[in-house]
Amino acid sequence: MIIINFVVSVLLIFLGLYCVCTRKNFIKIVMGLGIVDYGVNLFIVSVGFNDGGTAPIYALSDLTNGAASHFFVDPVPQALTLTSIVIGACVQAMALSFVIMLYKRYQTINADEIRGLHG
Amino acid sequence: MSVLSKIIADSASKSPWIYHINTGSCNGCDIELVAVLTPRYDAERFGFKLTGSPRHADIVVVSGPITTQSEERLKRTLEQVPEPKCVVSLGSCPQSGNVFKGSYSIEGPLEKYVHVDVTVAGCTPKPEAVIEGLYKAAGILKKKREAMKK
Amino acid sequence: MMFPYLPLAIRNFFTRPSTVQFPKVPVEAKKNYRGWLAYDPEKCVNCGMCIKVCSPSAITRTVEPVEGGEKITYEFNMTSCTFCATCVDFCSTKAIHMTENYHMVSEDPKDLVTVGSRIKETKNKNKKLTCGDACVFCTLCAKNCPEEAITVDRAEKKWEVDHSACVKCGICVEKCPKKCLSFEEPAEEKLTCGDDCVFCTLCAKNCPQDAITVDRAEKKWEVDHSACVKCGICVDKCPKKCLSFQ
Amino acid sequence: MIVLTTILQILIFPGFLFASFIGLLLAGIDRKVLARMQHRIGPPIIQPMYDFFKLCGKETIVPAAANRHVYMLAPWASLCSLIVMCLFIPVGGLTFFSGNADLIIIIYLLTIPAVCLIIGGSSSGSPYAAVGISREMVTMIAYELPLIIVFLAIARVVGRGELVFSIKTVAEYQIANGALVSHIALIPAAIAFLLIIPAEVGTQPFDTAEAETEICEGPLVEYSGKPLALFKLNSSLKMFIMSALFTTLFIGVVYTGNVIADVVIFVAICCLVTIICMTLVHAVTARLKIEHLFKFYWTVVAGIALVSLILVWAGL
Amino acid sequence: MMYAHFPVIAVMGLFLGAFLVEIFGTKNKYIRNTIVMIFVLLAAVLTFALIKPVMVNGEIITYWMGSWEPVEGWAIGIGYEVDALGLFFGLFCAATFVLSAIYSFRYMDSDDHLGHYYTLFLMLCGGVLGLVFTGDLFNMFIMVEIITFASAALAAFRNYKFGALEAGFKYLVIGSVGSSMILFGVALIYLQTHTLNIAQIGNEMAGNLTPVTILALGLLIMGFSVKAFIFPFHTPVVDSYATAPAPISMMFSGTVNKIGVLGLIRVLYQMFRVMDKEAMQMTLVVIGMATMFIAVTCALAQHRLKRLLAYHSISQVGYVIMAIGLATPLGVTGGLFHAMNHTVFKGLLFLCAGAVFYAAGTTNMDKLGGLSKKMPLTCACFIVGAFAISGIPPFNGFASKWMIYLAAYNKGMETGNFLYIAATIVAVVTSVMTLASFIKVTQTVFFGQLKATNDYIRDVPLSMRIPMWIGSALCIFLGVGYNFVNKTILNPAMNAAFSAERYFDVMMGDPAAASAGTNYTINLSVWNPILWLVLFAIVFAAVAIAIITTKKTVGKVMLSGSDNQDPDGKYAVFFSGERSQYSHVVGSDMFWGFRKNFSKYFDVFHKFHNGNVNDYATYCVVGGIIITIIVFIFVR
Repeated sequence: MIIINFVVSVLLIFLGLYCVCTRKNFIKIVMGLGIVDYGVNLFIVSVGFNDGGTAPIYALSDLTNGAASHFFVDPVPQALTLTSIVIGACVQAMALSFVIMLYKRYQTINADEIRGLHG
Repeated sequence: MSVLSKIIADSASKSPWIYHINTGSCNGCDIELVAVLTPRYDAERFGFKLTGSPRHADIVVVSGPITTQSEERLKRTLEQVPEPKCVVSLGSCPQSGNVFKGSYSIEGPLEKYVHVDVTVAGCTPKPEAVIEGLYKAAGILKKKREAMKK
Repeated sequence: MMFPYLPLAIRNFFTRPSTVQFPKVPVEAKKNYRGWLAYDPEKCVNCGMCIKVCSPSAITRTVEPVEGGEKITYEFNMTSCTFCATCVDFCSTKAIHMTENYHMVSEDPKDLVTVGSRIKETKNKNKKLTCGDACVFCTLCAKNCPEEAITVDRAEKKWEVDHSACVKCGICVEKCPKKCLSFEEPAEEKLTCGDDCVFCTLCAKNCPQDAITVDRAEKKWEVDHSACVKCGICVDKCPKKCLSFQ
Repeated sequence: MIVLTTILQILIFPGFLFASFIGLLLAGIDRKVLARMQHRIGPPIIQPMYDFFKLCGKETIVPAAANRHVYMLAPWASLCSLIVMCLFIPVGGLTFFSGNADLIIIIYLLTIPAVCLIIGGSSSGSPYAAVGISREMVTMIAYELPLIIVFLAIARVVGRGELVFSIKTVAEYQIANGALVSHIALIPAAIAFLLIIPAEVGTQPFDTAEAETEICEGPLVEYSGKPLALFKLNSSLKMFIMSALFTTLFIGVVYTGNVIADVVIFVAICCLVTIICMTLVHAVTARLKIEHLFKFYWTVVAGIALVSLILVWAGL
Repeated sequence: MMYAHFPVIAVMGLFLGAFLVEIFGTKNKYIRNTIVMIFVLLAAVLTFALIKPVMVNGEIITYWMGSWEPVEGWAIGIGYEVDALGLFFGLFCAATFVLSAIYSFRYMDSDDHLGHYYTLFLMLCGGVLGLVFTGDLFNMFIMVEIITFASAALAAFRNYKFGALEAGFKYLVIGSVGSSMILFGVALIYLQTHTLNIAQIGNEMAGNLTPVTILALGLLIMGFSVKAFIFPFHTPVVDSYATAPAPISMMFSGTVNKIGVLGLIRVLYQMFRVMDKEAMQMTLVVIGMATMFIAVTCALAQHRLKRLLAYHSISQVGYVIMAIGLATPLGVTGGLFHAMNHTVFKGLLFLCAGAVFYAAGTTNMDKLGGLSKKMPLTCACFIVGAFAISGIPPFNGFASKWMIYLAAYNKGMETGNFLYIAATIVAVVTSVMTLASFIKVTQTVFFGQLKATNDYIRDVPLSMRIPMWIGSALCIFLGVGYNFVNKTILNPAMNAAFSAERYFDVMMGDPAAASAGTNYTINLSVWNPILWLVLFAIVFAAVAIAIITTKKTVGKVMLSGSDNQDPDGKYAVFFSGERSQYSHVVGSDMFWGFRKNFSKYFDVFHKFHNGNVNDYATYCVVGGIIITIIVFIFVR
């Protein structure tokens, strides 16, 4: 488990959150969300890493004659990352469609202007 | 249930609630009416109570010459008082318009709008006279209620 | 003190209440309380001064001719009176005064009215029957007099009449063949003005009936006797005291 | 047989007739004592009964703008909940109901009459009633906070285990070791409760909701005849219930031999309580504005209650 | 073991339905409605069929996707585990789906693109049921994502409405921030335990809480709090409730925020089993109190009906969180029961709000008035709902609130900690303020004087009224028969929450363990509502007799017949003599006394909810950080 992966992913997450919290432009906010998502994905992938392990593709025969020869990387987090990437993509697609509709409606995508609902 | 209806009939005159309408009076009679509730004269001995809404009233006390402005309101409020009610005119203004008689803004005696049950004359009648008038009105209330029941 | 009336309230609770039990304990109004108006028709000279001064015009006078004269009734409508007692001050003959009765309460406003009326004979009230010198003592008048007030003595040629009994019906006057009977007015008192009158027109101003007219320029003073009701206000008002009834 | 006795007990003894008679009596005494404090004779003791029967005889007008069913039902619902309340408060040590009622239920049952008055007033459609309602609601919020604190303080001293809030345990506790008022810690709670009673019943200083002068009787403006009679009966019933609640919670019930003596003593204590906390305060103070009332309850009365809660909590 | 397949069929059925509706349903209305109805009913029937095995017999049903059984006690595949707790939430969620579906058939028929509407609707239902039944952590995350998508899109479904798009966007942003935090937490847990099965995680981490897992705990709590819309994260949700169509806001307040609550319970009680620590309980109680009080005071200042209802659902969730934070048997039972009641009466209130919108075209309270004469049935249902939510005795709100007060106070008595006493006090005061705000609504919307322009209003069609009637019937039934409800559903759910070990053993393939572990029972004999109803009935009967027997005295009821309908006559409202022109006391100027004293407080919260997305995101992040810090300091 390489520490660098963790540091980078936590950094990405905080960068993404900072971007969501401070940027006024809606598109930048959506990008911020994306960054948070990528940070988490990086983290998940790096969780399952065993150094020296090969890709978990094997024929049934490899398994039967003793597992010593193959040392796999943990496949489960990779599956998780797949779905998480898909979800991240969907979130961004939907958010951007919202932004388009909002722009059509308000002719601006600045967070300060679009404040109809308050109080 | 005749006992209950007898009690109800008796109590009709025992707790007459008053609602006061000031149709342009100089407030002389108004303070006289309130003076009746003060310790010295204490009309509450007979159950009189000043209420805030015509719906609760039994006796409607009208004071003041009915000015044009207040005529419409007087008619409306008098209509909104529930049935066994009686009207008392306080002081000489409602009956005749007193010194204001013949003025362009006076709409004439109270008799024009409603049958006045008890008249209490006097330009500010003495509190005792007011009590006597109200007491007589309470008596009439009872008679009116019997008349209504038939 | 948070509750200023707390001690007072508690003290009141234990002391006798100060209510006057009105219906049981009769309450008399104070000495000169201006209550119900009392009117004495006899004293009233029907000068109408009170009507003139009454601001709410609560007083009404009705005059109907009645066989002996006019019936003057004064109505004082208490439900319209403002109890200022100006009429009491202005009444020269003090016929109106305020009683202390404050119980002006009734179901029918009509009985809150003080009514007083007086019948005022016409002027012939104090005229006398007199016989002229053409009398032939035919005793026709004596026989027709309903009250037998006339006695005739054909022998001593004497004719006299009992004035108190005479009701001035006027039957004898018609019956007398010689038409020598007539009613003479006693010399009526009339308002006359003395000579030291300075024509200050005070009497004219104060006369309720405006019977006196004074012309300062031509220094003329005359009175309309029919209008004059002999109330005597002008006599009091005249500074020179030159007016009098003769 | 049990059903008969229950109906009897509901309708006669601790239930409707007894409670309303005592309630009207209390209201009469309250008005008489108030008059005497103002140095006047005041109405006869049974004046509220005259008022009630007179109102029964008057014509009931339902305004056009009103929602008829709710308008006519509100007084009855409030009366029912008050009667149910009477059954739970042990009058003279005799608890009609074996089931031990709960202080929280008492709070909520106290809200039902207020809510019925509000819904009734609101359904009459008059603007005065609407203003009256908002004031009634603010008064309710105002006195709810100190009320719950007082109940919590009592429960801390008395309650244990599951039945932490029940009146039965309060009554037994007081029989065992003296009236709750004797606890130093609970005296502020008693004072706070005394201050709450006038607001709950709606007497003078705190009757901004039914101010005759400003908003002509608030929610009751459109009522006349029988419904109005019921609402007046409800307010006098509430007066009885609140003082009965105070006596059961704080003064505890003194047990003499027979039942009648107990009941008479109980009612006497209730009269004393009403006179102290309602009539005296009524005679001496003027009506509060709604925002002062709210501030008064949430600062002064809640403060007193909190003091007693903290004292109790500190294990006094 | 016929029952094993039911949960999966229910969930997958709903997703299948979603796609079928998309394919067939766009053109013809009737096909679409029937498809939706079939699948929703299927899910509901299957869920209710599970009551017997799970609740009554006490079994815990396990189902392994693709029959990947656990190998030597190590879960490999994705497992569905339906225990009493999960099923309890599933029950009332399924019921809400059915009611909402029936309601939206008629309510939405004036909108277009209904094919999409029902797809999203079924996706939302599938997500909710999926989360309720799943035993796998990542599967739970996926379901949470589906719910966020579906609700964001449905919130903005009527994009022509003012603020719909804006609300949808904000909801999506905050929702995805929350879900990313959940995902991050899941990854951390996986790092530590190398498994995703909740039961196994719970077993692994029972004792040893390393810093990594504590961080995971913090993140998961924050994530699920965002989903449960608790105090710092509630802002975008209030907007999206207001703009969403009524059946969807019913779904929101009924099921979506309950999912957050279920997630929290699973995390705290079954995975980390951290609820026995005093600090954790206090944090939850404090959060609950804050949510309750702030949400209800904001609700008092609202002008729109739906925003007011939204604030109330947040404050009621605050009650549930506080109750769960108490971690005593009575407390958790109260919390769960209040969650169910909340779904019932909040759903009813939202349906009534929808009916008002459908009939009058607006939910702005200042424009409405006197609708009770035109819409009597909706008004009656609304009053039942209003009484239920403010906890008036015969209704269900009271039963659960009463349990919560008792539990809070008992805990305060035992532990001697003043916080729980304060919690009880805040709870009671909040309940009175809820009553205050609903009185405000009934007066402004239903009772006052009818505006001349509102004369055209008629009551809503029958198919919208049925769900309302069912809702109010449920309100009354739950309130009165709560002892029965407690025995059948609540008790097993509460025991399931407490017995995490049993959850683990059954998951690992030994069904016999289902009945192990201690079963708490709570006795609620102190107040049995049937006794009360008997009393009320007798008193009402006596009173009715009194009315009939008294001869018609003079005071007969003078009906305001239409003939003498002169506006100013005897039956006009007393307006101190004036002509009775329109003078409706509107909601915004009620409670003047209360608002004047709280004016400074209200300014703060007016600024807090200022509509800026970034601020909402910052509240989210700051809230998360605070929770994680608390968890770090105290829970160790």
